[in-house]
Amino acid sequence: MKSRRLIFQILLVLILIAIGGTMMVIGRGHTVYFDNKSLDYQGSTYASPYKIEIYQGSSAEGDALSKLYDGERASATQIGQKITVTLVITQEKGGDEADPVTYTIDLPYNMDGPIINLPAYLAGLPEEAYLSEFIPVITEDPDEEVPTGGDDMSLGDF
Amino acid sequence: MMRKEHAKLNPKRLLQDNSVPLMFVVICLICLPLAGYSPSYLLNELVTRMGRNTFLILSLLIPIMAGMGLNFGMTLGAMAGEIALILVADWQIWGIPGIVLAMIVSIPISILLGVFCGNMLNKAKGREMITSYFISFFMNGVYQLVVLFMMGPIIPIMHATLKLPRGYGIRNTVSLLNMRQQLDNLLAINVGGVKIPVLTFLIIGVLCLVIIWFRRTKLGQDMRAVAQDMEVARDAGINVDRTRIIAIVMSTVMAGFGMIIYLQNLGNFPTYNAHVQIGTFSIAALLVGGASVEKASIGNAFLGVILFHMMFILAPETGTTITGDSMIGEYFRTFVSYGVITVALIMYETKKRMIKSQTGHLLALAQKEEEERAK
Amino acid sequence: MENNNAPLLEMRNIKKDFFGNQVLSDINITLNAGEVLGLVGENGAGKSTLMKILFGMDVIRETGGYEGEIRLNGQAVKFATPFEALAAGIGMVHQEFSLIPGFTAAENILLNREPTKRNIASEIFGPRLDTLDYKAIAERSAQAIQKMGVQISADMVISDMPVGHKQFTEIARELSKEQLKLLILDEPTAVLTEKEAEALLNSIRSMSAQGIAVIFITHRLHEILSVCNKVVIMRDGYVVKESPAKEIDVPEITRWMVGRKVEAAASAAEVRKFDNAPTIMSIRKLWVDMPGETVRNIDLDIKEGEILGIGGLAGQGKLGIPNGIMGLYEAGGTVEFEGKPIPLNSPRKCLDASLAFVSEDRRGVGLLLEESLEWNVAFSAMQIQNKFLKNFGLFSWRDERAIHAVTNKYIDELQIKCTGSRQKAKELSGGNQQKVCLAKAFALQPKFLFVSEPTRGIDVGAKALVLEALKRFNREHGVTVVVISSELEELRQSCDRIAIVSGGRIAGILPASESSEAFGALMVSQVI
Amino acid sequence: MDRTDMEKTLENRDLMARFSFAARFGLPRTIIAGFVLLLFIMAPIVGADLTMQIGNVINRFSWNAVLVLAMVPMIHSGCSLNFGIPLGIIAGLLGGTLSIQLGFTGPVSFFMAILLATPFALLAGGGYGWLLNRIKGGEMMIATYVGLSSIAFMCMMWLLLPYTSPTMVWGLAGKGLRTTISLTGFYEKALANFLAIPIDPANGLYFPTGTILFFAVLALAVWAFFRTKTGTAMTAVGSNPLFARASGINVDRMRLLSVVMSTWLGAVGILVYQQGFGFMQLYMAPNNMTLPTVAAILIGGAAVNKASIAHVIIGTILYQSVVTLTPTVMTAMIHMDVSEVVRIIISNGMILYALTRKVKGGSK
Repeated sequence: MKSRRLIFQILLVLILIAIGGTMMVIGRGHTVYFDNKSLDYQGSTYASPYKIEIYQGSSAEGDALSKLYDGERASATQIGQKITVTLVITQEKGGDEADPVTYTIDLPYNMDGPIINLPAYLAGLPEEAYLSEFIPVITEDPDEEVPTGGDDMSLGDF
Repeated sequence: MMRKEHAKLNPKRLLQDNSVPLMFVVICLICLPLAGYSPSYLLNELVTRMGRNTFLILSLLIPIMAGMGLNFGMTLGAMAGEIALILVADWQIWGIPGIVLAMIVSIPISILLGVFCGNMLNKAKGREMITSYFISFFMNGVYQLVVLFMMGPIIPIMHATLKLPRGYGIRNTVSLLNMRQQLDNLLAINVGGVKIPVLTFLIIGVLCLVIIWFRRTKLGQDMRAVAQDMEVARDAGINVDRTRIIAIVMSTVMAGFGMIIYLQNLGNFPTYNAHVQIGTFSIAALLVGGASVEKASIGNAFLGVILFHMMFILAPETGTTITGDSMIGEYFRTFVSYGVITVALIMYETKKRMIKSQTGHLLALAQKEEEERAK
Repeated sequence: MENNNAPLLEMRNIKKDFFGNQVLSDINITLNAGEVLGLVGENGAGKSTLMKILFGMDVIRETGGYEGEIRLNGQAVKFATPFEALAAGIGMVHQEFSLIPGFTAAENILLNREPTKRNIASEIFGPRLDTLDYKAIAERSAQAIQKMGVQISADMVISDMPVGHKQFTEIARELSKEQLKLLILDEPTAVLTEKEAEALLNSIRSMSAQGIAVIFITHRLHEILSVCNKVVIMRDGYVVKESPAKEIDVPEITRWMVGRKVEAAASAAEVRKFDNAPTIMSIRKLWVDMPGETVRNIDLDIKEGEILGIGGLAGQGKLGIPNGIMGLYEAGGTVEFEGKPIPLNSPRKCLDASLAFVSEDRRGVGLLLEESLEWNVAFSAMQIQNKFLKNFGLFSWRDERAIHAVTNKYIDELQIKCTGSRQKAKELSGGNQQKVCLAKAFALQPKFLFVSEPTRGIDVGAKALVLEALKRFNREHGVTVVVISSELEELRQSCDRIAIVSGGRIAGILPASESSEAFGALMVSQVI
Repeated sequence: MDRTDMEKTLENRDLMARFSFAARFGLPRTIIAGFVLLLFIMAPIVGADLTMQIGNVINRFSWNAVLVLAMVPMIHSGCSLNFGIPLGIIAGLLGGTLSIQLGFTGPVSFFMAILLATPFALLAGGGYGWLLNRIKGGEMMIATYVGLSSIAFMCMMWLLLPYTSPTMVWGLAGKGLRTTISLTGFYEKALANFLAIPIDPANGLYFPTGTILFFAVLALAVWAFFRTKTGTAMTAVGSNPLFARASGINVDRMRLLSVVMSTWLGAVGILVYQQGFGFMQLYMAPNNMTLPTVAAILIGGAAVNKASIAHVIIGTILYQSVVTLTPTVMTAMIHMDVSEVVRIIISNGMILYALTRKVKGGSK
């Protein structure tokens, strides 16, 4: 009886840990940056198209996340290990828009702000080529007051 | 189970028992026209606050059931929730998964704190409230030690956005932008301009059911027995101390969950102050709903949250209208929160003494009766 | 192995001492299944201690255990806790109710033994999360009530019940335990009305018919005769008489109960007559609400210069009289002292009138445990009579030297054993603490002194000293003394007259020279 | 199951025995005293100016001692720790503000403040004492909340009362008192400057002879009071109320008297604090005085129902040493400013320790 209960208890803890683990995977948030920049990789240059319209999701309907002209960057937030974007590419100025194409890009778990170089990605280069990490530069007023909380009765909003 | 209640319904008694909620109804009715808010604004605010706070207030019920009075130590659970949220924010787990993960992470912390609190309260039987009050202050110190000094060097914090510029300790405000109102927005419906956070209410509903169910369990029965007479319960073989610790642990874990629900609604929190007043306000709200130190129901919690927050919303604006100074209303609502707790505590103590002084009259009456008979 | 021929319970050569103080000697009791045994004796005769041993109460183990052997169905048993005794089939209904006031009778009957149903949560967190099976609770409590044979309402909340029903709830609780073979009832009828008591006796008979043995402790002797098979009479830790109930009557039981002490044969005091002395205090229609010691309709005249004893069994109300008059518990009626009425419920007025009181609750009321002997002795006199104060014009201070002197005087006079007058009261032994209490009263130089249970819990040597001191105080200073004590022999040694309180009333007043039997008869005359 | 439980209880008992052994010597007190000693030893090593540190401790002692003294009468009479000291503080604040409003300046304003605070203190103390007599046994919790509600109530009053003195009201609105009022020109250092002995004049550090003397006079008065008949009775009430009642003492009146005394001392205490500190803090500030005061007397060795002048002096010195020395010494040692946290943990831990110890004697 007791050992049975122990098994149940261990099971419960395991389930909680499993849920926790799952949440850590599916809930991992990323801020994904998309660059429309030409890139040199292993000697060859991958030129950027004139304009890329990015839609988050698998269709090109609704508001675009951004219209990226050459050298521009867009950002999107995404919960999970993949991001699905639909791109509408215009190669030349005044040229026709291509049909929307949907891509699903894997996002590395331990990168908060992956930057995806679209020309490189579209050219089918390996991950190390199109992916880099965005390191935010912290511009802080350096003298943020060291907090002292405690027994003041300040009224927060409740 | 059906109980034969011998107390008759006495209008005066009824009025007396519900004097606090009635007083608040009156206060709110007076403030209502003076504040001049539109009904839809009021309703919106009220529904938001109900979703935000009810869970926290419900966490107070179980210690009351176990006879340990108002659990000022619920702050401990709030701290556990905050620590969990800080960690989850650092791990960059967003949205509902983040909220769920924070709840899971808060459980072991809450249990640890709850066991500590319960053990302390067992050493201070008969003055649980004042002790739990100071446990919350004491733990606030420990919380600061952990969050302000250990987070960084000992507990790894990866993101500089969370840390103070000096390299350790958490900033004054923790942003929960990525889980802000996620729980409230999922399944939310809009009725006549009032957003109703259905999922949050569902969770609160489930908690209510759990509490109702819990009352019908053996443990619930034991708690009620311990509440009424520890000696008798002990003689019957109930492990009194353990039962009391369990009550506090349950309350702490619930408070942790409650705090996470509360903070996801706000979207950010002041790291070192968010929990300081949470105990006072939750307790005041419960008491406003007509609860007392020894008796509280789910109904009290809901009524309390409505009346107390109505007052909370209305007071600053009303104060401004009357005196032209917005601070008056702020102070007024603080005063009312403390005042209502004071009154409840006084009523509780005087009631204890009144019962004691009744037996003498009975004896005098008995003697008189006997004399009459002798004649 | 159960031996079917062996009696249900055998107690062989049970001995028990509390730190050298022998309270039980060579107790032998045998009881068969279905038998009802009546256990009688004065307070302090050892009945409760014996039952505590049988029931495995903690206090026995904490004070060094007991000697002898208890056999249940022929097998030796030794219970470390009441729970083991319960498991072995012994149930006990204590004098004090052990009920949860806000629970129904049914909930109380099955407290901590509730039938439950399992569910998912209890599979994980253990059986305490089982849901209660209210239907089974109702059924099983109904069965127990049925077994008892007295109808009480199972779904009534205890706090709404009349006292008798609470008592029955307790009995039903014991009966609901299936393994119950032996039920101990400690003065169960004390709180019952006559009708309820009769119902209880019937239910004892029906239990006995169902094969449950009962040990029935009571002061109502006629009940014993009507329901018991066997009577065991205890006195001073010995079984002095064991007899089938049919072969004994009430006067004989009384005689055995209070009969001459086995040791320390007492010579009654030289009794003085005070018939012509003026009445110093007259009490009329006094009632006192002292929990467990209530009295009503007390009429009593106390003569100047005498030593009056007030005796009676515990719980009958003798302690209520001094506590009520001195204003410590709520009281009503009239009390005149030296012809002037004394307001009740005001300790100050009594003390102002030169009354003094040595409380039976030494540690609770009698002493400042945390303070020095000096404070304890001098405090009352300082507060009431402004003694031991040094005046500095605007204000006056404690006169430490005078306090020191008076304390030392009483330390010598009463032979208080201490390291000095500045020792804390809590560090003294019981007997010496009692002497400090007396010194406190003597320092007031009262005209009239109540002394409540002066010898409770102190050793033989100190007892004699305390009684001697009281006598001397009475003789030398002409102070009227009223001694309240449970120990009749002590009263007979030191008093002139003795009033016996029984059932919350004065049952009679006799000269101390009267026989013990006469007092014994009074003691049980109106027992409630 | 039973066996393990039993073993556990045995183990617990063993632990308890060991703990109670340490408890008798006041484990936390020993730790705090050791901590303070360590701070003093470390101070010169980490390069702090010891003279200045000691001077600061003395000054802070002189500010706070009277407030801590205000705990004594109530503890003596068994009303336990005075968490309602904000009531006395409010009376003091009323006295101080009125004194300034009425135009008194210099040292006179200090004594006028005490005089003006007295009726408020007596009134508040009387009401508070009456309340505490009706709720015997639950004093601490109710005192805490009475204190908090009265602070909140006074917050409204500070805004609404018709004060006009330009030094005190908000400049723009012309009404409503400021949160912090400078006492320069009024009673700043009114006592401290009396016979002040320079310690380190360059840093403005003086030995506050006047304040210390003032405290000594009050402490002596309290000490003397407890040697009178009434004082003796009050102590007995605290030690064992049943005994006192049986000895004809009016327990309620003694308790009431002690509460009034404590409240008045609280009022004087805050004024002494202000004259040292140089500012008057209104609104929520009184709340911040409760914890240090209660913690100080407990650190000094008082229990929930026992306290003496020695406890006041030792406790205040120890507590103020912790407050003064930790920021400099600890920061220098571990390069983190943990002083605030240390202060919170020590003061609340001390109170918890006092609360969770079994109370012997009369009070239940």
